[in-house]
Amino acid sequence: MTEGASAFAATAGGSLLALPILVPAAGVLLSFLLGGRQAERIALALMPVQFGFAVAIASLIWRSGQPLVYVLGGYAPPLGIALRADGFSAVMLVTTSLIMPAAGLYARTNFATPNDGTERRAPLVFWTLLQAIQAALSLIFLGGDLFNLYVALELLTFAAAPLVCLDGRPETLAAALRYLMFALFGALFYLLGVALLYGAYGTLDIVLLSRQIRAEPAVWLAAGLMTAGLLAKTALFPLHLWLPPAHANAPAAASAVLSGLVVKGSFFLIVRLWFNVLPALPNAVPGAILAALGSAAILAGSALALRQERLKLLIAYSTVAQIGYLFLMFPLASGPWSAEAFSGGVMQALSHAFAKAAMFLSAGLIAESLGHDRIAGLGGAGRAMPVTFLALGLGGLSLMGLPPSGGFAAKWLLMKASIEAGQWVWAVVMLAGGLLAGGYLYRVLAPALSGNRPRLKSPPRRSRENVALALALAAVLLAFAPPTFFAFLQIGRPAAGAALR
Amino acid sequence: MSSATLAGLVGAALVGLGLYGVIADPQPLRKILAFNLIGSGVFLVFGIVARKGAAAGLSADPVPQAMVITGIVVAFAASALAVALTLRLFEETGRATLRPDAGTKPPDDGADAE
Amino acid sequence: MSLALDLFSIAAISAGVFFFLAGTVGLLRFPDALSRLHALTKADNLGLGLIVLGLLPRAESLLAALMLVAIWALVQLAGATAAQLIGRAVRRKGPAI
Amino acid sequence: MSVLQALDVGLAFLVFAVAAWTVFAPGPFAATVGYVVYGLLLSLVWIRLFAVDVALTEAAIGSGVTGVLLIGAAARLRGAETTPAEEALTGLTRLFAAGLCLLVAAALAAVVLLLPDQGPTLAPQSMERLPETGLGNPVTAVLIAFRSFDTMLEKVVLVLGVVGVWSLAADRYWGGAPGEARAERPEPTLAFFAQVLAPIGILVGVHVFWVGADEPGGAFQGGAILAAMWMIVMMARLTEAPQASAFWLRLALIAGPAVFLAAGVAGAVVAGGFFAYPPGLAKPLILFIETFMTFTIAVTLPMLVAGPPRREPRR
Repeated sequence: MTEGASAFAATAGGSLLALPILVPAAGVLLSFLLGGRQAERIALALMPVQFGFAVAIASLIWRSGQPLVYVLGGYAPPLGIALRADGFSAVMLVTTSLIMPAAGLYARTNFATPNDGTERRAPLVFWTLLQAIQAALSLIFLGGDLFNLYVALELLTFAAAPLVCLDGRPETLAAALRYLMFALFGALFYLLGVALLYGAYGTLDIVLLSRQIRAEPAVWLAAGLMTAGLLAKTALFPLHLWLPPAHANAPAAASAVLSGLVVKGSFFLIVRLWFNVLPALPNAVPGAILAALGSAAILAGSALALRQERLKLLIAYSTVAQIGYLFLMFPLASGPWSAEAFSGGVMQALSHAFAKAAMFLSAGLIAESLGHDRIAGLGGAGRAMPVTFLALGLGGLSLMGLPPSGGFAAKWLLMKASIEAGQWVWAVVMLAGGLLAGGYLYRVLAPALSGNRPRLKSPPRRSRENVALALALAAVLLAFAPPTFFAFLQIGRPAAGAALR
Repeated sequence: MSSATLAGLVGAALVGLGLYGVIADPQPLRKILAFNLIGSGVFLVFGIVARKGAAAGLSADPVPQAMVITGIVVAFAASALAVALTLRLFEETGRATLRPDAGTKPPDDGADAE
Repeated sequence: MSLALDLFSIAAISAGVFFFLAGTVGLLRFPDALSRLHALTKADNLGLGLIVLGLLPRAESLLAALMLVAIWALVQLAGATAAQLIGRAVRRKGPAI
Repeated sequence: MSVLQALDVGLAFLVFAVAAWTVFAPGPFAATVGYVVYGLLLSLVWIRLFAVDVALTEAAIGSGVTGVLLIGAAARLRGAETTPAEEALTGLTRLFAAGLCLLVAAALAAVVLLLPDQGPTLAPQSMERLPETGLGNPVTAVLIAFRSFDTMLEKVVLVLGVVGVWSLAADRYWGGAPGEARAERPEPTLAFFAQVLAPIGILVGVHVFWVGADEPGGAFQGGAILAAMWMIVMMARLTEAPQASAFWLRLALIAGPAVFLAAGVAGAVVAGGFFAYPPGLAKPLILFIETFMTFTIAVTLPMLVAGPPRREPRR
């Protein structure tokens, strides 16, 4: 393994990579042990720390222009486990560490421990599992070993599923159970692929594997199984059935995290799989299949969103559609236009994370203030709670892909790449998806901004409105990402055209 | 045919059987059973990989074996969570079902039902 | 001497296997729960007992031999308890199980 | 065909047949019982694959503890077995599902047959670095040293499992105890069984954990046996499950991963890296971690089986 040695020379500052995983994991254990109000305190106190780690990792990568590497326990792969961070990992880490505190600040009202300090079920579970999601996502973004990433996937499932049914209503229990079933299916198929890859090459390290992978039956089957499993967890059409009831029924703060971040975790692994593990596979056909499914998701998800009667379900179906866009990058991300398509896909993941979190938090405020979230009953609500609807509208701007918004930048890059690649059909789908998104947002916003102000059960708290607005503004601000940002995304990305080798 | 290959074929068959159970049986408990079948099929694939990696005086590669042990424990925890969800659902509704429309009721209706 | 021991092992284990077989046939063919239990206990008791007896001369050490006996004793304990519990359940709920 | 091969083929058919039974059996209870039998047969397969550590884990956790969990669930779900007509799949869907599953199984079987007889392996590397750990069982070395990060995180998964199961409690029961209360007059047969078995089982569990350093066994298997003993005592209603709010219980549930994580972080200070062991001190440190892990597994598995709190908390 001498030729591999350079890949595992732990880079300076590499030990930083373990911290965003270990610190929230320790937080989970402590929160559960101490219970009561301590869970909330620990969760909120660790969030800025997590942001610090993310920024430190990003700046180290930026300064060196190289991915960060850390070998755990001094046991170098293939025997041991390595952590790696490239530009994409760092960006996702920073995004997570920004959305988590937003959800946390918003959730303080809903998940407060009573003043006498008695431990309550929902707060303890929420704050503990929120940190577990943080740990799991960090591991997904940093993991360099496919089995270690399986553990990360399971961590994510165990952290996310109970959040869906936190209020214990029967329909949320059914939604959580369905979610769990899809997630288990996904994890098992992923694991089966891992077994085949180990059987073929005797290593699960991403870098070592990528050097050895050849197009042979075991690899194709492994790739198919792992992709299918991860698609079920990402809820790409037609495996999306679990997502709308799960995301629509969870508490708003949890929905924001689930829709904004958790589905991006498994998407991130699909990107890792095809771009970092399997760059040697001819990816034209699989890429086209993924993009075709993505297109179907955009059209079906948007059409279903148009027909929903509840705001949270509409937003959840729009997640199904927006996930579809993520997969348009796959057939485009090889060849000279690859950097553009890759940037577009990442930009879509980021802008959707911020926009969707903002929209779910807004929808939560609307539901709390009006006592319902029926779209038919939203008339005039926008006048009663303008800041909430501003956040909702700005988030929607990004979903539609109108400038200025991160969604616009993402869709513009993807469209440019598809036209340059001569693959017009994706561009047409994106245009149609944008129109449909306009349609379903119009259904919500138009009546809300006209008509008489309804009587609110309780006006939303300004600080919580500001949280939603800040997220929506972040989605807008992504439109102004400088070129250096896109250069940063390319750090550590396997050379485009590795497939031609 | 070596016993390792035979075990691998059984593993493949178990994955197929389990997958059928997961798709075709509407009852959550039967689905959980089927998931466990898929799981053990996957573990058997690890098992033959380990057996075929016999070397250095060991009759099987220890790394995949360790992964299976980790996997069995995780699979148990997953079963426990799924069973707890199923039982709670049964207590609340008198039936255990995964019907997709079970989740589309507006929240105020659900609050009444409670 | 070793031939005699081998013959003893073969005879005892064969007899044990026979009782297992008989017990299994009984489990499958007998009409109700109680008589099935009756068939099972034969397999547990005699079948396993004879197999353990046959294996004893082949044990590598005294510890291994003790372990074999311990296994037999534990199965006895578990089998007797399970039979009791099933029998009670049958009596309470009727033989329809 | 040698005798052993014939046995292998017979075992393979038996495993497959019992697995098919668990999928197609008429009732959920029968299917669940089939699954327990299946788990035991499977541990025989693992022995034939020379994976004794896995066989022990499969027998103890995959078949044993999971079996208790599923049989308990099947018993409590009686009355929910009937499938409403609108949920039953149509014949065509079934056919499609069967086709898909056949395809997956066939592709997998083909790839399995294509795997070379002498595959790639990490066995030499494991043996090469085994002395550093002071252990004799390479599987334990992989779990606690080479890939300790996996194992530590998997322990966190178990904690999350408990949090998730408990989260399903009704609000008024939060902090209370799961399962049934201690009986005034326990069922005599079961009580006798538990009283005789538990001391032996605890001895066996500790033994399996202790020999795990050098022989098949270890924290998972030993912990699972200890867990089974606690479950039997609870089933006999000689004792009852502790309250979910009990500090000692919470401490027991997190002790394994917490000690593991702390040792991992300490490695960064004294041994030059996260999850590194200081040379020479590896074995005592590993045994120290494993002790806590065994204890935590012994407490966690029964709690996962017991389900969410079902009684109001006592102050």
